[in-house]
Amino acid sequence: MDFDLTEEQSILKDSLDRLLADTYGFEERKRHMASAEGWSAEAWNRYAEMGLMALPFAEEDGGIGGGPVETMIVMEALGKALALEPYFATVILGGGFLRLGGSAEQKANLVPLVAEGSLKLAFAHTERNSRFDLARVETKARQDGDGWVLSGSKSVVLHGDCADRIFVTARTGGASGDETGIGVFLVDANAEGVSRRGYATQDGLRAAELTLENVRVAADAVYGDPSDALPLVRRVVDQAIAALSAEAVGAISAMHALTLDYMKVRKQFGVPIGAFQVLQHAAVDMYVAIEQARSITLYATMMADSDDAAERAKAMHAAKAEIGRGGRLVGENAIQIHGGVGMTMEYAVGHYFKRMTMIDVAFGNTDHHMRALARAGGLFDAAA
Amino acid sequence: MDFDLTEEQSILKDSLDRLLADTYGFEERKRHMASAEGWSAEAWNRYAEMGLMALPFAEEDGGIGGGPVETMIVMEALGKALALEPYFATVILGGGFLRLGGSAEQKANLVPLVAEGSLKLAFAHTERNSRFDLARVETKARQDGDGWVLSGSKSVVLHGDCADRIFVTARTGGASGDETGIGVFLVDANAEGVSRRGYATQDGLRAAELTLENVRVAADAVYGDPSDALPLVRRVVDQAIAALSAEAVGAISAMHALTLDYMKVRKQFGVPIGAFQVLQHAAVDMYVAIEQARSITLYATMMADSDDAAERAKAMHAAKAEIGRGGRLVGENAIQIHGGVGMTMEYAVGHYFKRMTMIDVAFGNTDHHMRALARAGGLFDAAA
Amino acid sequence: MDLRFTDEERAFREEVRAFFRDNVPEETRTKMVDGEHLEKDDFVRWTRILNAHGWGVPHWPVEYGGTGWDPMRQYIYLEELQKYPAPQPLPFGVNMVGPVIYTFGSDEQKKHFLPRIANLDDWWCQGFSEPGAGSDLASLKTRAVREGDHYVVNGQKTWTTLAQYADWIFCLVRTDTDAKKQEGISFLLIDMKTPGIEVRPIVTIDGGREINEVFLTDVRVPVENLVGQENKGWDYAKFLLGNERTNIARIGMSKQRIARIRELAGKEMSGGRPLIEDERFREKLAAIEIDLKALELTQLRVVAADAKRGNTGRPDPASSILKIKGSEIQQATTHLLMEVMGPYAAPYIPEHDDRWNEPSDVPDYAPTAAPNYFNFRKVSIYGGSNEIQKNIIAKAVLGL
Amino acid sequence: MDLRFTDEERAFREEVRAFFRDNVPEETRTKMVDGEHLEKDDFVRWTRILNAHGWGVPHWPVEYGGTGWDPMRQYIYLEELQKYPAPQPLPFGVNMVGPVIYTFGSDEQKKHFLPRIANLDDWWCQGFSEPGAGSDLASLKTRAVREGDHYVVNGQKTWTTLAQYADWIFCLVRTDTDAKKQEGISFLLIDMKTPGIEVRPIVTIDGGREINEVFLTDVRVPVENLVGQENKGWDYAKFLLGNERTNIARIGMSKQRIARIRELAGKEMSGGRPLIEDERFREKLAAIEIDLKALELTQLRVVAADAKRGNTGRPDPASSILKIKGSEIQQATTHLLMEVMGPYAAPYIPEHDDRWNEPSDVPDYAPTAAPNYFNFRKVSIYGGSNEIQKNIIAKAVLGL
Repeated sequence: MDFDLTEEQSILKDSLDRLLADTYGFEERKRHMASAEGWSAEAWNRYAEMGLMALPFAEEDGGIGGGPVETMIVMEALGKALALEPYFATVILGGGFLRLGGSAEQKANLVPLVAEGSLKLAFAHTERNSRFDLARVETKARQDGDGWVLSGSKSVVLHGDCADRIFVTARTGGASGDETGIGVFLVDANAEGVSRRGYATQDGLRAAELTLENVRVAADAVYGDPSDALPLVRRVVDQAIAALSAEAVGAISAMHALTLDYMKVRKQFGVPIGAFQVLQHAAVDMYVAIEQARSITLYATMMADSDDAAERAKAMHAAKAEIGRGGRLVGENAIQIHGGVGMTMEYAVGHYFKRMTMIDVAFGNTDHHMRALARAGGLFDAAA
Repeated sequence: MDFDLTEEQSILKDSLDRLLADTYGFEERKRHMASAEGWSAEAWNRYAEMGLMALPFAEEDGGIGGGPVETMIVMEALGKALALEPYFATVILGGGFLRLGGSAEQKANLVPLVAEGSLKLAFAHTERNSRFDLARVETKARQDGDGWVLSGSKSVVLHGDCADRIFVTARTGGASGDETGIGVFLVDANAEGVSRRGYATQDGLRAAELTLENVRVAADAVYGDPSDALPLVRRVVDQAIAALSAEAVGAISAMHALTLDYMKVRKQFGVPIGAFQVLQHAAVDMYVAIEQARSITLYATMMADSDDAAERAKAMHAAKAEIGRGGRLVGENAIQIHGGVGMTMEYAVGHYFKRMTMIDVAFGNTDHHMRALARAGGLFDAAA
Repeated sequence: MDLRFTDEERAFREEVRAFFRDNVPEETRTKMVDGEHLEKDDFVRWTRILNAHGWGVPHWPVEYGGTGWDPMRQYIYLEELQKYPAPQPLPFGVNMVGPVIYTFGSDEQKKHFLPRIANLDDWWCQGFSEPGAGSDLASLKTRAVREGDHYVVNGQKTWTTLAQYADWIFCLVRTDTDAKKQEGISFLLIDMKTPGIEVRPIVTIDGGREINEVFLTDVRVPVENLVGQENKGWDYAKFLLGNERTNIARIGMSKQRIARIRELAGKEMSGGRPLIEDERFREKLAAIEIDLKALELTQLRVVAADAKRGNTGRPDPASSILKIKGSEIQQATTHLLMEVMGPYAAPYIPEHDDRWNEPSDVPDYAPTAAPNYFNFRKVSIYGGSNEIQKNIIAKAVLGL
Repeated sequence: MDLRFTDEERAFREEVRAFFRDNVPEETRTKMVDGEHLEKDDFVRWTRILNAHGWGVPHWPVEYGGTGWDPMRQYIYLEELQKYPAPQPLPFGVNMVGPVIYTFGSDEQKKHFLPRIANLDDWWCQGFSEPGAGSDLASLKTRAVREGDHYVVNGQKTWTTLAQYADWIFCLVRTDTDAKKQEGISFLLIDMKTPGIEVRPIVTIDGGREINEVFLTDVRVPVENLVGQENKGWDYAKFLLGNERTNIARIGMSKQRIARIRELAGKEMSGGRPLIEDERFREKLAAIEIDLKALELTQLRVVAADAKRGNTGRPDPASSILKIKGSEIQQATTHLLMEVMGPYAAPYIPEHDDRWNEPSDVPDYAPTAAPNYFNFRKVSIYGGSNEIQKNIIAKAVLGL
């Protein structure tokens, strides 16, 4: 067991941290958020130049061949900077379907475009009644010659407003809730019958509602087995959860650092508030939660590319639940210790708090994953 | 709404508090606990002289006509003193069946004996597989002429070792778990076929395992409808929960007082430990929990003789759950603040802690009642 | 001891309910149910309806327009108001400066201001907090220097709720810089139209624009707008803050939110069934309900004790429990209401955004849930943070 | 970064497992699974088996009998030991006084004591705490006055675990009363057979008789039993307490207890089904498991960092997390195990009470559950209470 970064990984981490520190401060971020797109095309290009878009793809497909550890490094850095760009939607979610579900031809066509930053992707899955249940898909896909025709509506599609192409789950058979009969289709965002309405999310990111009315896609739009792609979806979502966990670690670490700084400078009753034992212990509780979140993220990272779907899922349930409860503890304490100033838009801590809150409702909240883990039999079997 | 005690109630409270303060200190209690019976016959007689045994019975039956408030006063005082005598088993449980399930003749025969302190009762219900489910009764009662024949075994019968007669639930029909088909029978502890094994409980009280082998009882041993006595059992248990809640309030208040005293005298790092803000706030958390427990106990007391079984049950679920979680918070904090000394038999706080722990496992623990309340639809309906 | 409401109290409750049913503007009620911000006009209209009915300032002495209700009736009234829900009259006038004026003010001040407060003719805001003085209020720095018939005020106030609408501000100002911290503070009433006052909004993380900074530069305040004696303002502030703590449990509001959670969890689906049928969800709700029921009784005990002591305006220090537990419950319910929304907690839709009148899968009740959760973090911070409340209990109740 | 165990590490784990399987006395293991107290003989027998195998003191330097394992192997060894479960060698010799002796002791002390510690020929106990000095250890009052070749010791120690079996006690004593608190303390090794030593048991709330008071009256200790330098004992004590914190997470023990919870919750019935099928119960268990899995990784990170730094014996202050979270998990699991028992948590049956060999409905695994819950309240108190650990982190890690 070895927790050290390789030299390449250290370089990646240091250069990304430096880039973000130099170019993506809180004020810059506010400007990007206020822009029409809600994020920075300039920053996006810088990520591409650094190779972040190419990172997780295999070298033979035009990528750099990074693995879960590299993704963890990038996502933690982006979390620390509260980056707004559609990296997670494009590279982790969309890129996940490409990597794990794409044929050689599909990869050859698209990976280079993603790698150079010119193609943005998204993943449209949530529907009105699905909540956090990945099998609850009602959008329909009907075979039509070689191709397919999709109809239905999808909600809260992260960065669905700016994506060029969108991975869409649709039911090719069975009923909502069935494990089989779900297909994954890559849809051009400008295809006929696609309409979308973009909006900001609570944390300042962007999302869209997506409507598909008889949207025709060709045979090469199919990723994985069109009648049995839920395992692919689960695999992509599991990797996404590992990545989100890393982002969360970046965000809560940054929140903690802000809180400690504030405790040292803010005075009340003639002393820095960091002198009050109750606040000290609250800061320690945050610290413990962060270290635990970091540890479980390492575990999720280690399991992210496991082929054992059951064990991989358990690790992600554990990570998402721990991130959820730890994130809430850190966020609520950070706001409480900051007092009123933490409640204002002008101060970064509230933005981290909102991001953590939204991470919890993405891909299943704390309760959802705690239950899923309980149903799966827990983390430690007799042999563990 | 009026939270004041009447003059009689004030006198009851003051005289019982004084009696216990004068005669039932921690050292006396230790002696009683170490005796063969595990409690004090002398104290028992004093309670009888004060009229505590007669208190909840109607005047026409030979009682004093007290209600739930009087019982609350007595139980809180006994909780504060950690009294070991079989008051709860005899007067609240056994007395409950007498009051609520007894015919005029049954009351006329037995209430005077209980009231004078010469008859001790118990309630045998728990079985190997029943856990906290009141409907899960496997002990069998078979009709035999005018009487009945009982067979089965009962566990953790509080003060079942010293009881003269024991109320026993047994199944006259249906299967374990059915709501109907349960009868209540008063069994002489020395009857043929009754065997019992007494033991101490974790908190220094006494209990017994009870075995019934073809125990024959007469027709007048039946309390309530022998084929449908579960509503009676629930009613008695609901009143018992209200009483236990009051006992708990007495115990946790006493624990808190001990803790505050200790915080004022115990010095570490040159100051009383009560000067440390973290411990101050822990003491406040205890205080808040105690006041909340007191409030919910008032609510349970108010509902204890309600004829609306559903609303009454909800109140008891709420009370038992709040007492459970509040009691654990107070107990664990009291031990933590005392440090090592709180872990010793020589110091009272640990004994309160153990009693509170055992109150939680009596008649359904926190989780059990939280779930039962959730299933019953919660406390506040739209009109509340 | 009789823990039931009396017949008279029950009749009163019915009377209050009926009045709300007949008189609360439906538009205002709907905004509250939906978790939206109220506009100035919602408050003005409703306060005048109440005042016309004689209920503008129920808890004030009868001579100043109060109803003479005992504390139990006042509690019932407030609970029903929160449960309906109807807007609670803004505290700055009726709960804060009003009682200070009728207790410590001059006859002229009483005569001029009190009726205008009751009718919301004057919108008041509170000038206590400063950037450097949060929980440690007494360290405030805003100066007032006497020049002839005026005080000249310079300084900055912050966290000034709804100052953008205010006609008047009541301020704590330092009139003696040599005195000890709590001494040398005075209580001034300042007309917001006076030259030298600038209000700048502070946007909060929920997107709300309720709080402000107020800058005071050479603001000339007539000496007759001093309340009570110069340099005794700290006493009046303590009196005021003591009042503030009594209403903060918000039992009725939490009951209303629990009903809302139950209703909306009946609409959102989880695993093919309404979320409200999920046992774990119900247990979480039940856990909060138990705490709330207990707190309701705790509140009633405080009310009953107040009634017995006479309405001294000095709450039992034990009432800090109401602040602590009340805020915890408000925060737990706003969080749970957000949880109901599942993924639909994410869309941020500005209120009254017309584009959202078009059909959308985002349920119209969802977008306010997360902002309300964010916004309600404030309730454990303001009015003396929960840490301060615990310090108070530790000292004043537990003797530590 | 490679978060998998290496092949060598996995092979080592198998070797250790096999050794335990073949060598741990079954009677001892059964007592541990059942939550019963171990007897002196359980410890002696097992320690000698380990020592004969060369594993008596794995973490000591090789020259004193250590195995030379790197920190990762030591961790694997300890985890497997706790999971099996087998008794962890008593800390007083192998983790406390042993390292102090080989680091600061004289050659004679090393030569005499170290082999006897490894083989449990001498049973050691710890004489640090005093009635007036709990978390504030340095305020200890036991005096040692030099008289010729002896120190004469007077005072009282308390919380002395298993002193009833002890051959030797290591004590902190005050040798200079004029010095500041932490100075003037010395570290003495005292033969328990010396006249003037009296051991009195303290019965704990779980009924256990593991801890004691030790009274020292004119106890004459040869000067050669001073460790290191006079008045430098505080440094040695800090070194010792630093060691103590590293093993306190007890991951393996908690894993074993979780397995036990799962097993027994499969036997206890709830609502006609095994309790383990109850979703809410499983969620509570899962919540603990997640924390434990995270803590396991945290522990491994500390171990890896230790390995990199070299085995300095000075743990990262961040390892206070291990104490805090480890104790919380131990307490959560002992509570949950008690919950499994339902009403059967109540019977108090003294261990080895023969009457209970007769058939009874009380399951034989039930009566130790509540006492273990009671007993494990100690783990957030001893070895520096969790409050002290948080103070340490706030200062040493967070810079507050």
